Amino acid sequence: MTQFSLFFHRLASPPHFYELSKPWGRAFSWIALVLILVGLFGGLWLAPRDFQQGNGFRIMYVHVPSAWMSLFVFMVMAASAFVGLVWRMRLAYAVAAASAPLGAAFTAVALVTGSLWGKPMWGTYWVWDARLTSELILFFLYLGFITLNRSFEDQQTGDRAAAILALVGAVDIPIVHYSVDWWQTLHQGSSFKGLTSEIAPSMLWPLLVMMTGFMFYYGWLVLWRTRSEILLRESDREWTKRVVGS
Amino acid sequence: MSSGLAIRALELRRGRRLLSRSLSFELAPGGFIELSGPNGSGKSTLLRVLSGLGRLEAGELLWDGRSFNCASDEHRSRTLYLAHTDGLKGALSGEENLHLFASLRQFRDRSEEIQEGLDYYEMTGLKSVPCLRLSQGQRRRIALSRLRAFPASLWLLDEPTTALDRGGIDRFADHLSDHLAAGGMAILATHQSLPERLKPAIRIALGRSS
Amino acid sequence: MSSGLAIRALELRRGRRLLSRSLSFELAPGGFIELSGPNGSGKSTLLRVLSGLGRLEAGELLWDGRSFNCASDEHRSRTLYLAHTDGLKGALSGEENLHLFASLRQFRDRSEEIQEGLDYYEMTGLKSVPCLRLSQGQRRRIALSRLRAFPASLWLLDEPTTALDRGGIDRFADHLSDHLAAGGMAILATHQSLPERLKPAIRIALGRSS
Amino acid sequence: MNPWIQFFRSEVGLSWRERRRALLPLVFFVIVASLFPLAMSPRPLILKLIAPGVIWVDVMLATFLGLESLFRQDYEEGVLEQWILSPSSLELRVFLKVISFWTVTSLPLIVMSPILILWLSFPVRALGILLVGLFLGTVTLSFLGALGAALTVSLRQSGMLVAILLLPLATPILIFGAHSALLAADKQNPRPALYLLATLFFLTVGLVPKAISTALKVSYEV
Amino acid sequence: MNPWIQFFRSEVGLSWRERRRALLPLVFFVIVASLFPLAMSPRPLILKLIAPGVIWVDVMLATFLGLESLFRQDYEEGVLEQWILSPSSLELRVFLKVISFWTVTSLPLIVMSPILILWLSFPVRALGILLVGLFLGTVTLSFLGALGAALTVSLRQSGMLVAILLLPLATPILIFGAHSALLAADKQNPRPALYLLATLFFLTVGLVPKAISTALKVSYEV
Ligand code: HEM
Ligand SMILES: Nc1ncnc2c1ncn2[C@@H]1O[C@H](COP(=O)(O)OP(=O)(O)OP(=O)(O)O)[C@@H](O)[C@H]1O
Ligand SMILES: Nc1ncnc2c1ncn2[C@@H]1O[C@H](COP(=O)(O)OP(=O)(O)OP(=O)(O)O)[C@@H](O)[C@H]1O
Ligand SMILES: [Mg+2]
Ligand SMILES: [Mg+2]
Repeated sequence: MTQFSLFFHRLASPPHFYELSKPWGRAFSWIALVLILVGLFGGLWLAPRDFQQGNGFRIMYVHVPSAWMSLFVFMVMAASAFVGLVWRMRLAYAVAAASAPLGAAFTAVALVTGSLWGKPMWGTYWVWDARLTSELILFFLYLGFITLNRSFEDQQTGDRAAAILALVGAVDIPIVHYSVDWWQTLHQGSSFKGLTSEIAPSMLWPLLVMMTGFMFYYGWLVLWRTRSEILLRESDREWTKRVVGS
Repeated sequence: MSSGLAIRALELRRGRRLLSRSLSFELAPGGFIELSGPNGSGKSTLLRVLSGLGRLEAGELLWDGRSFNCASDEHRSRTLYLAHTDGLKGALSGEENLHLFASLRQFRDRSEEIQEGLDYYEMTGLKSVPCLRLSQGQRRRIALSRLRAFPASLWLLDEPTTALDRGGIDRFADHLSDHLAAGGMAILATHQSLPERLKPAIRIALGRSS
Repeated sequence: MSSGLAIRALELRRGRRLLSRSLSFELAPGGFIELSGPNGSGKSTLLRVLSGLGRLEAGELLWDGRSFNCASDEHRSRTLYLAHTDGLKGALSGEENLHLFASLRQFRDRSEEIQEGLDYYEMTGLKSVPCLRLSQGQRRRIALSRLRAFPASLWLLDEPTTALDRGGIDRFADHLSDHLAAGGMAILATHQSLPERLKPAIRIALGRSS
Repeated sequence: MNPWIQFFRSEVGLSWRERRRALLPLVFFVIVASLFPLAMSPRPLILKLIAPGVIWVDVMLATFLGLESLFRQDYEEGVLEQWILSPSSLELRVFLKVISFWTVTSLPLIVMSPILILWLSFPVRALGILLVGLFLGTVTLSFLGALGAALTVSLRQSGMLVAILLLPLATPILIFGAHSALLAADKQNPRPALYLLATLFFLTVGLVPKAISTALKVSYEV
Repeated sequence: MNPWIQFFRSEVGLSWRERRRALLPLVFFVIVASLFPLAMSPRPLILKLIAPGVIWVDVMLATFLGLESLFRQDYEEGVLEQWILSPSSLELRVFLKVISFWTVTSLPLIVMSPILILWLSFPVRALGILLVGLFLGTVTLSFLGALGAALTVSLRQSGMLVAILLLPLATPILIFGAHSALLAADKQNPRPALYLLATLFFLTVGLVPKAISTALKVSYEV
């Protein structure tokens, strides 16, 4: 085995991961807190009023990061599902299972903030627009994943069945993302084309800070939840008894 | 290097239940194993694992001294597994079921062998009745005809004689002897004792599960 | 006027197949009948007719000398029929299944009897496992607990001992003796011979169907 | 406890447990309802016109999805035999089984429908009529579906015949149901359509359980 | 005869003989399609707008109605075990099974749809696009539905869970499909939508059989 794959395998062994993830999780939680506070300060305080939307646009600082995260988390799930199915890595399943409720929550936040933003912008809370609908569908996909995963008495079966669903469901991600380009819809098009952006820098930087903050927030939660997932999965092994005992 | 099947330190689990911590045995060509043990001791589970249906938790499997994977095509084509359920489509007749099975196993044109198998288990007269209209024992006879029509070196049979009448059990015993005489192997889980003349090479008694 | 069950000139058919032209026998309280015969001879069919599931083609049925209808509530409440299938809902646990059965039979609060039945067949430890997660023999044990928890004067049992281990068969034999000693009756279809001490009042061998 | 109540509770309990609780029918309903606006032009004017049709098709679909296999599991596990052989009334048992199915499957949908209706821009004033119609219709559909399930439980083949018999019976229910809601939305008189629905309802509830139990018995008499 | 051809023929024959599979979806399809004009004021202008949507939703629901139990019978009879344990490719077998299902269930719907479409005052010129879309879409939907059936085969749940797993996956197909027909009716360019459908079609046909066979194996590994 190469040095790298050896390292990878060590990292992926549940007991090792359990030990290692503790300090990382704590670090992530602090970074997330700081970034989100800075982002909120920048977005709600420092950024100038939008000349069209007034202060309403500030909801963006929650809406856009959570919408992005809703897509990102699903990709993480699909990737771990792949790793789990191909290399039979137990840790990967735990990551996917830990991510699903978080992704569902991000999706819910994106939907709610989007709706609230839609009332002043479009005059209605909901329209059957392509992006909105596909985001709603993404939410159902998360629910389907969670339900399927818990439907089997045998956790391994549930994990693998749900992993298959996640892989197939990943097709929805590009559809959500590109829906605004494929159809002219009410929803905003992509603001980022490559590295250039149409947003004014003073409005942009808090958004990017918020984005990073959300990433770390997710990182912290997913580590924390994965730890409890692996404890559950490995509850009949020696090392878990040691950990829980102490 | 021994020929035949060897199992080393197999761990047997079903759900969260540990059934056997470490099971080892060897089976030479021409021999058969009688699996016994109280209800729930893991006979069916062991057969499922060996057939490739169940998950192998830990342990080593060797065929002619070489380690193998239960889910490989190689192992599948040399093994026939017969479960509690007969594996027959109720809507199809016995003959149709056997033809379907031939297509599963990638055989072309086994009509003759199929006729012979049905004949052997005295089901020729009922071969075109949908299986769902057959009695329990008749269905089992059709299922056993499969073993006759399609060659395989390892039989994994889960209580093959349930629902068979005395004559049927005798037939089956003859059939098993033929199979062993031709160098085949078999692992049988059963509560009923087989006719005297069939002496298993090994008797494995699984323990009561905790 | 004899007490017990009497069958006169029963015609047995399944689908278009005539299985027995005229079958007659009598069974006194405390006795049991062992039905035997080759596969497909009509053992299961006879039990189904007597239980009221199958259609009675021709013949007379008498209970304590009085003619009766198999589909009447009176006959139903004094009869328990156990078929090839165990009649257990896979999603429910053994205990839940027995409670459901109590509600079917219009019993209130049989918890104690149900516990006793499960205990008798050594299933107390597994009573809350969904039946679909039980082994074949364990499921059969739950089904038999039914006979223990709910009284009935006539048992109609179709191969009751399949999948039971030796200990289970012994248990069942004891149970049957108790039932007979208390004046019960039973008709059993079986290919396996029961333990020696159980001598059937009558052995009926059905013939090979044409 | 009364055996009938125990039976009903266990049937409802079973379906709750097996179906991952109340959430599933609900999510299903929402998903199907959202399919229509997706596939059609999502203009409120059009949505308003199709809303009752959407809700009705949705409810019918949800009902049929589960009903088809209402007795199959029990049949295959040999539980249905024990039903027939028990001294208690098979008719009443069948009635309770269908009602418990309805309680678990259709009732949550009916309870949900007001929210959906608003989501599909349907006028609130027609809500009462829609709900009454849905109540009458779903019960009737459940009984009809159960009859179909009972007729086909053992004859794996002549299901076609049943479909031909049943679906024409189901059609008027759908049409009257959707129509009454639409009339109410249009400020027209929905009563006649509702009366027809009610007539079908009483006929079905009164006669079909008997038919179902006969069908079940017959299917064992092979 | 080639074993695969024999298998395919037996599957198709079986579905005709067994179950209501063949007819129920068809009747369901017709009823749902006729419900809409009946449930709405049948103004041609509106009908034309909703026609492709109606047909598409309808086809999708009718397909799922039968798919839910695609593997159930085989699972319970122990036939599926033998599939998994056979040395021949499970993937190819699954593929043939789905295609045979499609032939028996969806193909008749596609053949029927031109009649319905005319009834719904849809312009004839868009018919070709609609049919191509339906062809691509129903095959894709059948594979997705089979995946749902495979994932839940050991769960003994009724259609609800399957539907919830599937509908989100199926929605994009519905959107692209209905959209392409609408565009064609509007004399706009339906190609991009059709290309997307075709992409999904190839992705599904290429990858989903593998997913299905894995799902089937997984459900035995309890
Ligand atoms: C319920 C309603 C809404 C939903 C479900 C929703 C959903 C989404 C999603 C999924 C994204 C991320 C897309 C991607 O990264 O590919 C997004 C981004 C965005 N949304 Fe919304 N949205 C909603 C309402 C709104 C409203 C009313 C506005 C403001 C007019 C808005 C403005 C934006 C903006 C500016 C972005 C960033 C676009 C980009 O840079 O790619 N959204 N939304
Ligand atoms: N559902 C059915 N429909 C029509 N005919 C059937 C059906 N089941 C069984 N038969 C036929 O009826 C005859 C009697 O079947 P039955 O099940 O009573 O036999 P049995 O004595 O119980 O046999 P076994 O020992 O195999 O259980 C058989 O010849 C069989 O082919
Ligand atoms: N599907 C299942 N899921 C989980 N556990 C199961 C399942 N089937 C059986 N078990 C459990 O696994 C253990 C072994 O079952 P198995 O069927 O292998 O026993 P067996 O030796 O074949 O018993 P029998 O003599 O009753 O057939 C039993 O204790 C049983 O409770
Ligand atoms: Mg067993
Ligand atoms: Mg029998």
